[in-house]
Amino acid sequence: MEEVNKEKTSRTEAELMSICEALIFVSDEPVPPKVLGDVLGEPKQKIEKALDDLRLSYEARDGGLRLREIGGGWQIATRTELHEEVREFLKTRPSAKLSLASLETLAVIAYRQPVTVPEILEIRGVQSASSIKTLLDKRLIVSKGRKDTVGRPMMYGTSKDFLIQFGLKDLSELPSIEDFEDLIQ
Amino acid sequence: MEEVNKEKTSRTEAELMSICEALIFVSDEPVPPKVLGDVLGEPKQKIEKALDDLRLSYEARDGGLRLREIGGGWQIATRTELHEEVREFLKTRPSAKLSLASLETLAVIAYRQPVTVPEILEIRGVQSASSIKTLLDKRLIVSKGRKDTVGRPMMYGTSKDFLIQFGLKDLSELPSIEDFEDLIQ
Amino acid sequence: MPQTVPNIFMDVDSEQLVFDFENVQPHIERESRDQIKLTLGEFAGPLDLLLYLIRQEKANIFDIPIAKITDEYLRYIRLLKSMDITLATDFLVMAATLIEIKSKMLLPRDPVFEGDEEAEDPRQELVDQLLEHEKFKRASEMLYERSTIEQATFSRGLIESDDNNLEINATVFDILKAFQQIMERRKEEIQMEIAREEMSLAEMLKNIRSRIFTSGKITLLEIFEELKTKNEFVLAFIAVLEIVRTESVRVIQEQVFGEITLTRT
Repeated sequence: MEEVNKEKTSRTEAELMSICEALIFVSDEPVPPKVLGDVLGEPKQKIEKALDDLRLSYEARDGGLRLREIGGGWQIATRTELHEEVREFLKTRPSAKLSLASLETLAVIAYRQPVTVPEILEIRGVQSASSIKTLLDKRLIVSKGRKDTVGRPMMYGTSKDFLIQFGLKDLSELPSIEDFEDLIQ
Repeated sequence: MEEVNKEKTSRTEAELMSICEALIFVSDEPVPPKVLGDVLGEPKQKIEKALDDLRLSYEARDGGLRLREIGGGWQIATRTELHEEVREFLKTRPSAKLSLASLETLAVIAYRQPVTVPEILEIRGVQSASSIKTLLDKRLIVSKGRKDTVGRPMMYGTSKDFLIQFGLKDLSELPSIEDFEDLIQ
Repeated sequence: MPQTVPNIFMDVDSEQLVFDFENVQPHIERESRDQIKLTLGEFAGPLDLLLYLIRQEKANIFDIPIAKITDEYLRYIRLLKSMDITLATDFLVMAATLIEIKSKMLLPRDPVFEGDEEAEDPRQELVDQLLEHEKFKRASEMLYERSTIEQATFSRGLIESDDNNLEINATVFDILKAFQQIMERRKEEIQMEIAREEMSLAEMLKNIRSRIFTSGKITLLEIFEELKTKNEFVLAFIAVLEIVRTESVRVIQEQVFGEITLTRT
């Protein structure tokens, strides 16, 4: 361990700045200097100096990002001035993404259509009201009239948008359970 | 709307570079220039120029990060030289590699897409069902509809994740399969 | 000098044995005339094995000594079988193909085609297949290298903005899988319900024992008639054996294939 540390302390300040930048970038949370020091086998002062210089270089560059100390750790974040564009961008982004609950609900509707809310509940074993709302909002499903049973519940089926989003010519192109079993064997 | 666009096109190139950097940073997948152009209401050429200059500035800075074009979009990533430290920090091992069989199947799909299971069998001379399942699970391939022949078999092609995981800008970056012919004695 | 032992590890996701084949060649050592030692034997398929054997013989791929290669191939198959390795049917199909080509080569030429210079070589189709396969093998090596390089690159960790976006990307297969998972979940639930209703061995023992001791005797048929599931049959059978073994109950069969009666003594 001693030896490894010795070997690694031959890093230049510029190298250390680069490494710290990369580690902060890949981390999910703000990175405390101590963690960096431990991983890299470098003394605390050297790490702190590198971080401070890195912060200054971010400021001098005046780009879209900044390096900041927060909650005892260091983090790369966007500059506050750009928050409008960032928010706008995140809003428009992945419109075709679905939560797992919505995906399951969509699966039941796709394979069992036309299907009512109580029937979906029975198959999934969970209430699906909010998923159904999401799917209606995203226009992936449409109502298909009411079922002639007690309470005349609404029936749902997939829409044309569903076909388009999932690249299907028609519903017959949905992979069948058998297709999948062929693969599992 | 008109007004907003007009207002926004008064951005300087430096401002545009900053905004693009921030948006690419917050996105969880590579961002196509078109998306940036649409969100910002800027012409494609201006965006592309800004991205290219941004890439150059990353290179000139020679820090821990780089900007690169991959899978049809732009992404900020760590420099490959730092992979040891990053891995140590994240305590990850290189992720499991694909089996030889899966790699071969993937190669056939990449070069012959869209391609069906029987066609893959013919080239590989071996059943590939479990490899195809692995590749689907890893999201490296996606189904591309059914082929209009007997049995309407499912066709497969590579996904965007494939491009990203193999560091390709787009499919045209794959070396031509005929190039490999010369290597055979 | 290529290394002969690859780094083998388990791919947790696919539960497949994976090996790092960089610089590694499948390797068979010939120990004596009739013995071959397999040093490393994962061939991705029969074509790989064939290519390997052709190289081993230093044969020209465009002029394969088919008799010799077929013998080698069959020998390898036998070896694998003797090691209790289950062979994919593809290997056996290839064996059949080789034998067929070999026998075609032995046949005298069809007189109708005599003089026809262009008469099809029985090996041609196989050669084409081998060449095509070889190209894709090279391509997969290229992909392997690319992914290795790519694994040295990391993208940023999750940031706050991602929390507002806990969504997953979906394809038709995700839908299918989601559906399948729901169905499996249901199957499990249904099975659990049935299991709960089913009798335990203790209950079965108690039940049969009390019937014998209250009525003095009972036929096996009477016991089995009331049972619904295979599981209950098994339990009843074990219970009867247990009762006969541990208590004063006799089993009487008056004639061959006749009724069996349990009697309290």
